[in-house]
Amino acid sequence: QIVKIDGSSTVYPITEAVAEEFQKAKKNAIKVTVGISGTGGGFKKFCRDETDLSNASRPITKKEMEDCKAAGVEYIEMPVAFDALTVVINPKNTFLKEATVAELKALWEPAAQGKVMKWNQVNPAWPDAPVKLFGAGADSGTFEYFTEAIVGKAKSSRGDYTASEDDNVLVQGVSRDVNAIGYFGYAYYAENMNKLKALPIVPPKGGAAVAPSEQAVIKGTYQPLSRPIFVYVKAKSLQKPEVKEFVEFYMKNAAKLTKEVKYVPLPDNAYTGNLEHVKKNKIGTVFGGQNEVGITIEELMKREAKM
Amino acid sequence: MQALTTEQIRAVIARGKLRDNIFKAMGIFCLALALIVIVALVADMVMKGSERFTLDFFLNFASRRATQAGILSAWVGSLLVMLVTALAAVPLGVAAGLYLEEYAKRNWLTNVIEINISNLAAVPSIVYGLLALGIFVYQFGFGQSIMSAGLTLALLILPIIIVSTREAIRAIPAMIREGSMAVGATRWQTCRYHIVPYAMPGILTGVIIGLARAIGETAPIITIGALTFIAFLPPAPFTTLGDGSTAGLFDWVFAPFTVMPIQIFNWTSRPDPAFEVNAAAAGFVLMAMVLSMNAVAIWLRYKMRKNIKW
Amino acid sequence: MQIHDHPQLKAEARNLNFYYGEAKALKNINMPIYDKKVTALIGPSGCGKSTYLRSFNRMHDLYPGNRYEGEIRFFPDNTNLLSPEVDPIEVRMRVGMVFQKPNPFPKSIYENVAYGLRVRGENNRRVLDDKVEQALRGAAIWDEVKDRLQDLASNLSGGQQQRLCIARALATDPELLLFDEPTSALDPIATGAIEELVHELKKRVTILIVTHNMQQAARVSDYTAYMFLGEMIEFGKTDEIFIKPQDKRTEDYITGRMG
Amino acid sequence: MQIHDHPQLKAEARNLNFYYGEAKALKNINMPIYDKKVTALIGPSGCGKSTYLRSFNRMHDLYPGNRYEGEIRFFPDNTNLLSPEVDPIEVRMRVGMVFQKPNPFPKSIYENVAYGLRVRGENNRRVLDDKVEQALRGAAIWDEVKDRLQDLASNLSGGQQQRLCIARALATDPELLLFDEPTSALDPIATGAIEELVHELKKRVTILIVTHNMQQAARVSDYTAYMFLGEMIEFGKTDEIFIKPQDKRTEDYITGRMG
Amino acid sequence: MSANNASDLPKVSDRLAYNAMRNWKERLIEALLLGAAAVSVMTTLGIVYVLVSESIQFFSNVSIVDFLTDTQWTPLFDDAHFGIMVLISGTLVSSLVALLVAIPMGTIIAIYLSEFANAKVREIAKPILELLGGIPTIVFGYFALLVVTPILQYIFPSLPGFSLLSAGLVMGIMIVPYIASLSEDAMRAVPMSMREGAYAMGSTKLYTAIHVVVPAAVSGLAASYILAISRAVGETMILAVAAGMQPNLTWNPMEPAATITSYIVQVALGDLPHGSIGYQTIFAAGLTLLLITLIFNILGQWLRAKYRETY
Ligand SMILES: Nc1ncnc2c1ncn2[C@@H]1O[C@H](COP(=O)(O)OP(=O)(O)OP(=O)(O)O)[C@@H](O)[C@H]1O
Ligand SMILES: Nc1ncnc2c1ncn2[C@@H]1O[C@H](COP(=O)(O)OP(=O)(O)OP(=O)(O)O)[C@@H](O)[C@H]1O
Ligand SMILES: [Mg+2]
Ligand SMILES: [Mg+2]
Ligand SMILES: O=P([O-])([O-])[O-]
Repeated sequence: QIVKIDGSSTVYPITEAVAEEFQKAKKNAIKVTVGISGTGGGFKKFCRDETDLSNASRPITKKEMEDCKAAGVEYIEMPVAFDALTVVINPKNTFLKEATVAELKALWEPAAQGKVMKWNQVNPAWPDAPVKLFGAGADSGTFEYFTEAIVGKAKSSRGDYTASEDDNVLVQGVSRDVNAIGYFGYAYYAENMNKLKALPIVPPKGGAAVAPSEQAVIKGTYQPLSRPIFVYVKAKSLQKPEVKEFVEFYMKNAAKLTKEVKYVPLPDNAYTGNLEHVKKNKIGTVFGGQNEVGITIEELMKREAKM
Repeated sequence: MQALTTEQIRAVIARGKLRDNIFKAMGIFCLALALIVIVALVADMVMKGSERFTLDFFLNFASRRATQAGILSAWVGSLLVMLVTALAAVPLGVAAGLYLEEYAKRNWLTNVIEINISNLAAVPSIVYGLLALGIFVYQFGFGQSIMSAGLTLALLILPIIIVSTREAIRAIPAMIREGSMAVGATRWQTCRYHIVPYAMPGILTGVIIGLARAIGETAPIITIGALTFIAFLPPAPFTTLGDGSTAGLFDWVFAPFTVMPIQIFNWTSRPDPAFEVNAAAAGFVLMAMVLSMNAVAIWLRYKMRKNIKW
Repeated sequence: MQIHDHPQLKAEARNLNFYYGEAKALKNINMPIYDKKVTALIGPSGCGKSTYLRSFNRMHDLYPGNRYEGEIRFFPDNTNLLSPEVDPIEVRMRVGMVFQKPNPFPKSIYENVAYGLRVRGENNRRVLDDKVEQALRGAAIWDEVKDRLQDLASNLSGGQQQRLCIARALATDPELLLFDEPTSALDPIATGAIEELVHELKKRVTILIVTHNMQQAARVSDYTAYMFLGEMIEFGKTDEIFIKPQDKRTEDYITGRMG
Repeated sequence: MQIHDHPQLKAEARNLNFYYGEAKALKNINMPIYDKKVTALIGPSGCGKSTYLRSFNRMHDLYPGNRYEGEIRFFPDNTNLLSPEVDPIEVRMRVGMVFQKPNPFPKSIYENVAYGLRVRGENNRRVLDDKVEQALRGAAIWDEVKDRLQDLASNLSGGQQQRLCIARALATDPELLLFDEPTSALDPIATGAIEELVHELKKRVTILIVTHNMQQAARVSDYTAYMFLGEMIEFGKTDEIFIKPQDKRTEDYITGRMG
Repeated sequence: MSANNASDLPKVSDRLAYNAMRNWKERLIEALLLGAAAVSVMTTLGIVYVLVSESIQFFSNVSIVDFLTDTQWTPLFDDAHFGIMVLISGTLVSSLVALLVAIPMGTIIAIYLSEFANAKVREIAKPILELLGGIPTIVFGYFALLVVTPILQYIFPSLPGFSLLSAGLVMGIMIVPYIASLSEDAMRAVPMSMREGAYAMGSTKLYTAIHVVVPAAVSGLAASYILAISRAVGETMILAVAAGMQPNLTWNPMEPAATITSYIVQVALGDLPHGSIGYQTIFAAGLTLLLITLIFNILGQWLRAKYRETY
């Protein structure tokens, strides 16, 4: 009786916490394993019918849907938390108080490559100092989401920045350079507040700049950089009592554990909704193989309900 | 021809000795630099990780709470994977070395094999992972198991073992071989009674360097599917399992697992800086594992060398 | 070249040529080896003595590129040792060899002597014990080592090591024993012991011995062959060769005018 | 031990003892080396000939644990070569050596001979060219190599290599030249060439030569010393030593009753 | 002496004929050993197969000319470019920096240990040095990022936080034991007689080492250099952590850049759907690396054969 889980490194801390508590609660009668092979690697295994659950920091893609279909793998999509992509700057940075999406776009769009090298090229109010950019590796969900939300097109970014899979490397980079700016998951900012400053973002719809926080995400005001993260559960596996039990345990404890590992939990009805889907065996995805940006919890809930 | 005067000779010697001394200083400097790096790395890990050096750290499984997280499944996994790696790589590497030195004729084929072996040493380890995923995990059906990981690392270090075996065999004087053949031994008997035992110290060095490399590898193991969270150990032979059945002698070989470098890798990339302490402590444990393997081998080598003289 | 009349043959080289790759090291050698006699091979350095000796146990087969031509007839089988149908391992089981530099294996004294028997599949402890003792007695070293059979052979002195190597060769009851300058690395006392041993051994075994030392050849051998630049210049009874060599080159060599 | 009256001294061993760690290899040796003469060292294997020879250029300093006692006086300076105040490098610059096995450097023929001069700081191409030619002529190998000076020295035959090593030693004009069995690995023809060379050389240099070949000692040397088990048994004019040795052990050795 | 005639044709006595059983066993063993040697060949074939089969699909989408001549490497971006030169430059520069550290340092240490140091220092220093090869490379990566880079920035204030220089230097240190250890073995295998010849001419230690020992050991040195080059070119984690992962066509070590290996590990462990063209790039990149190292190795083998000394 092993529950096998693999996939995203972003979702890993949540699933790990759940697995740890679940094993404790079951007195080790049921074993759970969690691997990290990235969302893509996770889906590859999932669609080969090798795992029961797959962690994903983005919705399943068309290609992956086809793979799953080919192998006869059906799944239920479950959002489990929100991640707030955080734009961070060095705490000693005095000139950056907030930024608009347009400003960030000017900084990160492909056209900026090799051209926008000084802060004052983006905003004349900013100083004549070099820009040092740090960001997620081009193979990550974070990169895809950030580019789509800021530049307007997924994977559309300048290339001359320091990229890393390991967000702690980015933390190091930004914390050591006054002129640095970077982005990564909220948890890394939350744990390193003494070394970093989060840059408040002016929402695309206008209004005051909002800094990332649990409240802001839940209220849906931290836009457009909050994104849902998921686990996908194999429908067939749910017939195994241990998997079913685990998923139930996951949804019951997700809110508490998500907070503990510094992600933003969904409202309670989201988790009960997920369990509802299990009961009704609502298979498939609500994203249709496309990633979407700026989706709020409410919208997501609505969509889930429609399924 | 007029010889140099004593004064001239002395001047030449003085110059030469000055250069000797300058070089000696350089040598000591370089050696010290390398040693300082090791000492600095070790000291850093010890200082950062000191608060985790408790029994619990070795006996606990992974956890989301840094202070409760331990390395039990990781060190057990590393040891078992190393066991499989050694059992696969050593006989294969030694056999290949034996073949190339004692049996193969010198021709283009041996040249190709030779180039091939040194070329393998340059293949990035993750490519081995990609190969193993296709072959061991899927083709042979070993799954994401200790077996797959052990065999993958065995392939990775095979070139090192083959090269060191060959060097060690070359150091055995021809007269030993002749002495054996002269009483009517076959080639294989000569290898079994003489070549392999006498090459053993050198082979051991290769094994140690190879295992040290293997035990620190992350990328290929992740590719073939090592886990990060696994709160149970592979079944020990003949113990009773959860479902009441009894584990077979080799069940552990096909069990899921994790290893030390994956645990370290995971901890270094966690947002919570408290995990850095765990990573440092685990890094030190890993080095201690490497060092104790080295120590065992240096000791074995020393014991064996004492008895092998010619 | 001159042949006298003699006892029974143990072996005979017939038109023997040998090549190290392209280089011809033995040139059309014809020579008898008489049963239960000591035959000495003398000649200047590089003349091919070792090369010739090592043909008798097919030692050259170990290295690529070596080539034999002609025959070495072996008796009583009357078989050509160099024939491709002959198994070199069988040859070596019947023809023992002792090298210039003592080359004991880095194992115990006992295992060194027992090795030849183990190779033949003998593992019975009683049989091994017996044969090891016999061989060590035969090599006149039993008394010196009987209390330390489990010691490493490499801890023996040079002369003892050489006698141990002889015991190793004797343990398998060879019919022909080849010695390649067995005393050149030894001091006078060890040399004396080994020369005496050769005298003893010829009661049982045929011996072919290479030496660069004329005095030694004169002391230990019944027959002597003089080689020069890969050729067999002269062969005969030792007394005759040393007293009235037929060939000018042999005479020059023996009287020290050359080499 | 017996000393006759003789020409000028080049060097003299006085109460010389030598230890390899604990093992005493030379026992209280006293012996003169006469200027511009050839002195041969003979004796059975392991008696200490090489050990003695290598004391003259402090070769033993290269290995840890070796220890000298006593003196080797060197003339005309009248300094003790073994004194700790004497720089072994300076000694080696004045005392050349040729080894038993030819050991050319893995360089061209030219660079092998020029090596000693470069060590002495000479880099002028003209001077080097001159001295290299002189030395190669002196070693009777110039004609054989003059068209291939840039070839690797290791491509020469054994005898040529040995003459090259002699040229290498000659190029730096040593005052004393040490030969350690220079012909033992050589064939008769090469041996002859080197013996002739020694004859030539003694017009300019003092020579000390170790040989295991009595005939050779008789042919090339003016003086002969017989060593046995680390002791100097007898020293004298070569004719006298070979015709009427004073010591029983010398006689035994020379007449082949031993070793 | 009887000449060969028809009556005594080669006739093999039973006691000298081949022992069929033993002969068969020997051949079986030889075949088994050959099989072991073939494993490494099969591994290579397997690797080539894996790389080539995916690369074929890759090259059916991307022209090989673009692959070799484009100056940008952004295969995962919306505006995809596949100029492998970008990664090759990073790989070569970082390897060069590493080798500029490792080869002189390793060689100096080897000469020092083999020709100058006493036996005790050598026996203790060597195993400790070899420990360097056993430190997980991720540890070296953070060492480069957190310790070496700040030190370098102190010396070169313009140095960015991630650079090929810093990663290369640390990689060089990591490779030192490969060169030091193997070269030292090679130098110690130079016969003492060669050294004696040099010392007898009055040369000093350094002169002997450089003019006699090193030339005599050159084939062993070359072997160690080849292994070191292989290791440098194939190293992954140090570069992934400390070199900045910036696809940047530069020959300046003071800049951040990505290398073939760091790109491969990043993508292989990342988020990409398998089978996508982005995912296939790692096979094309891997194949390129394999070909580069093959060229190095053939070159090295040829050099070794050319300069192999016989003494
Ligand atoms: N492996 C080899 N390859 C090529 N030539 C060789 C080889 N071994 C020996 N020779 C050559 O063959 C000839 C005969 O050598 P061999 O060793 O038989 O001489 P030898 O009479 O035993 O001399 P020594 O008294 O010095 O031992 C020599 O010219 C030698 O250089
Ligand atoms: N490095 C060493 N360590 C210890 N003992 C040694 C060493 N070299 C030589 N000996 C011993 O010193 C003694 C004299 O050796 P040496 O080499 O001087 O003899 P030799 O007269 O030159 O003999 P040969 O004619 O065989 O060359 C021998 O007993 C030898 O075993
Ligand atoms: Mg010989
Ligand atoms: Mg000697
Ligand atoms: O591991 P990720 O898929 O979340 O980048």
